[in-house]
Amino acid sequence: MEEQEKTKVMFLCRKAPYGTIFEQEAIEAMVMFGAYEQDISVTFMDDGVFSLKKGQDPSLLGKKNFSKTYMILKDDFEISHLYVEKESLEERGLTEDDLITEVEILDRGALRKKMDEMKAFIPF
Amino acid sequence: MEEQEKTKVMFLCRKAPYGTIFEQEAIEAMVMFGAYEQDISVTFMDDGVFSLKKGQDPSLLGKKNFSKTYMILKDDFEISHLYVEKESLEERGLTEDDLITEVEILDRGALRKKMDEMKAFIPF
Amino acid sequence: MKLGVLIKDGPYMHQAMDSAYNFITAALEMGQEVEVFLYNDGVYNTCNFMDPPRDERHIANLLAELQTKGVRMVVCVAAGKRRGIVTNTVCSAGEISGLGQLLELCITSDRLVTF
Amino acid sequence: MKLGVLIKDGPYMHQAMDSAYNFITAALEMGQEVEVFLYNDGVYNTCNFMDPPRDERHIANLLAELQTKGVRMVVCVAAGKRRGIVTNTVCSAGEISGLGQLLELCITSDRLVTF
Amino acid sequence: MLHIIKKSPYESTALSDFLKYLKENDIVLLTEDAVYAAKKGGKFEENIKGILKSNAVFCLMADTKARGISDAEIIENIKLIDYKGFVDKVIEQNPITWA
Amino acid sequence: MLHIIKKSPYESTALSDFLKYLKENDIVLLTEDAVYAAKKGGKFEENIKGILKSNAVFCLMADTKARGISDAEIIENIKLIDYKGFVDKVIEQNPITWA
Repeated sequence: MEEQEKTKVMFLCRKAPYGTIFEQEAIEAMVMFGAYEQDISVTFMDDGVFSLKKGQDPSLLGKKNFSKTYMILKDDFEISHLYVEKESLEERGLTEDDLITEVEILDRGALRKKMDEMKAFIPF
Repeated sequence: MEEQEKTKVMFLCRKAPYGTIFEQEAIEAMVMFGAYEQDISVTFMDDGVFSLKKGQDPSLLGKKNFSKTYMILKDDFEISHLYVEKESLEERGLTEDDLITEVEILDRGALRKKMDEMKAFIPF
Repeated sequence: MKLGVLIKDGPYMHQAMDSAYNFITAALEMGQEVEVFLYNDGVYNTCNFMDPPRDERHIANLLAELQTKGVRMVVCVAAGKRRGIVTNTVCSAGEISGLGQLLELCITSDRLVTF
Repeated sequence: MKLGVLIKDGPYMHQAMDSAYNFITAALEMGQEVEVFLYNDGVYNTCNFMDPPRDERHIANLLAELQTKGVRMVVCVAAGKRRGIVTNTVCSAGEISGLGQLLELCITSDRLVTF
Repeated sequence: MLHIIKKSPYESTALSDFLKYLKENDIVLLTEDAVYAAKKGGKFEENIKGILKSNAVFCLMADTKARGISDAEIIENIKLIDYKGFVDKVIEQNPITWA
Repeated sequence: MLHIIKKSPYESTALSDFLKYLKENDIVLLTEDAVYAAKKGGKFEENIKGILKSNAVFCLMADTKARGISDAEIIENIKLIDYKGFVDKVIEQNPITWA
């Protein structure tokens, strides 16, 4: 019963990393939200899937490699789900092997079903 | 001879009005540049052509109708040329009759020739 | 009904805050409750030093007007510090607080709409 | 050669100022002269109150570093007033002046590049 | 679900991005620069007519008026609403903004 | 002319917008999120290969490295440059930024 009382919130990460601050500030929010014992999902679609690409090294830009945080979001920060849209990966020539951490790869139909369960969306 | 010593600068207006401040701040720059007796051109292409559409009334947004300034840019502010890209108009279902002021409608080939003469571009 | 409003763009540059202002004004007239969270560049909307031309809308003053109508406006502390919206620069309508407030807003509001 | 640099985006939100900083640093190492004009949201790069986390780059400080290397950085007065970047809030590296300076930069520089 | 679109379809892919998630009974709301999609004779007229076959499309009147798009220029069956109508739609269905 | 592109081709029309103004001897420089256009196997590979037939395409290495695009993943004949190379290109040809 208690499970049902949790608020379901989904982050929609649709932007590429480094070109804008969206990924970085989205992660700041994810880390914070995780501490509140609600039911938080993070979905990567469109250019957001690039945020999960292995091998990022933004040191030449004077920036930090935020992608490593995704590896510990579920275990250390109690994010319930990390979803990636299958079609967005394919369109960008990426496969599961290119991703820095284990995620649930869903097609749009399955993802939309998850979205229908949400109370609120935080789009980036 | 004096004509040749003038610096040729072109504003490239590529954004729709009201959704962003680009049109408004571009006009502020045009008005200022006109006073310096150089050779200033303004080119509308892509969504920038919407800035010239007749009948704008942003009062419900609490904003001013900037499009009226285009009518006096040449006479009052000594802007040398107002160019509009023909293909961008067509793609948006606009014709010369839809525009608030008289402009030189050029196709891409002709516009590119003008661009080749410029020393600098101010893109919006 | 309580409506949560998330604003991610700064003043003047994008229409987001203007659209949100009109949306919120309408919602209040309809008797709805509204709470705002300012994130990303949205924190700039509360800059106390903005000084637009006299014939132009003054966005921080619009926020003050919403506040007098009972709208709480929370400014993300992390996004604000990074950009220089801090105690010395925030307008009186802005209340600096943490990202937890955004999640609280998701929980306590009936709808969250992003501008 | 004199390179003019026009910056239209604010700090952190977009990569523009970071790209420009790296471009300018390279140009200076190559012995080129550089002058910067900050327009639109670009004026926010000179906010004296920004206070990012310690392990993150401090963009106003990067501007100060460029200034010590001889780069003039002009902040558009109109864009700045509208957004709250004024005498009280601008960092020491930023010089507030009018849009005429942007045209001057078009005239006096060999190239103008926009970020 | 209420899909809120705010970018011009001519410069952003938001209009095609959200379409992948459009389901029956969803509502579409064009605001800000996205109202250019609602204009007759533009490049996206067929896309919008396609959406109208299955879903209700609303358009924010303050945004069309600002941009000089007269009511007669708006694609048939798109419904113009004011900000109170916008609030109604948000109350009706869970909103998601595609920026 | 030096065409500087900085937006992702997947979310912005900048890549197709500038193409209309591409002429022989022009140089193309992909920076920031536009470097995703330089990645093999993506949706825009054929577009880039088409440009490469007539024009030189450069890509900013700091931006590909940041995004985890290895040198081997970059479409053949695109030349990687650093910021000094960027300065060189600006000196060589008049720059225009398509944002």
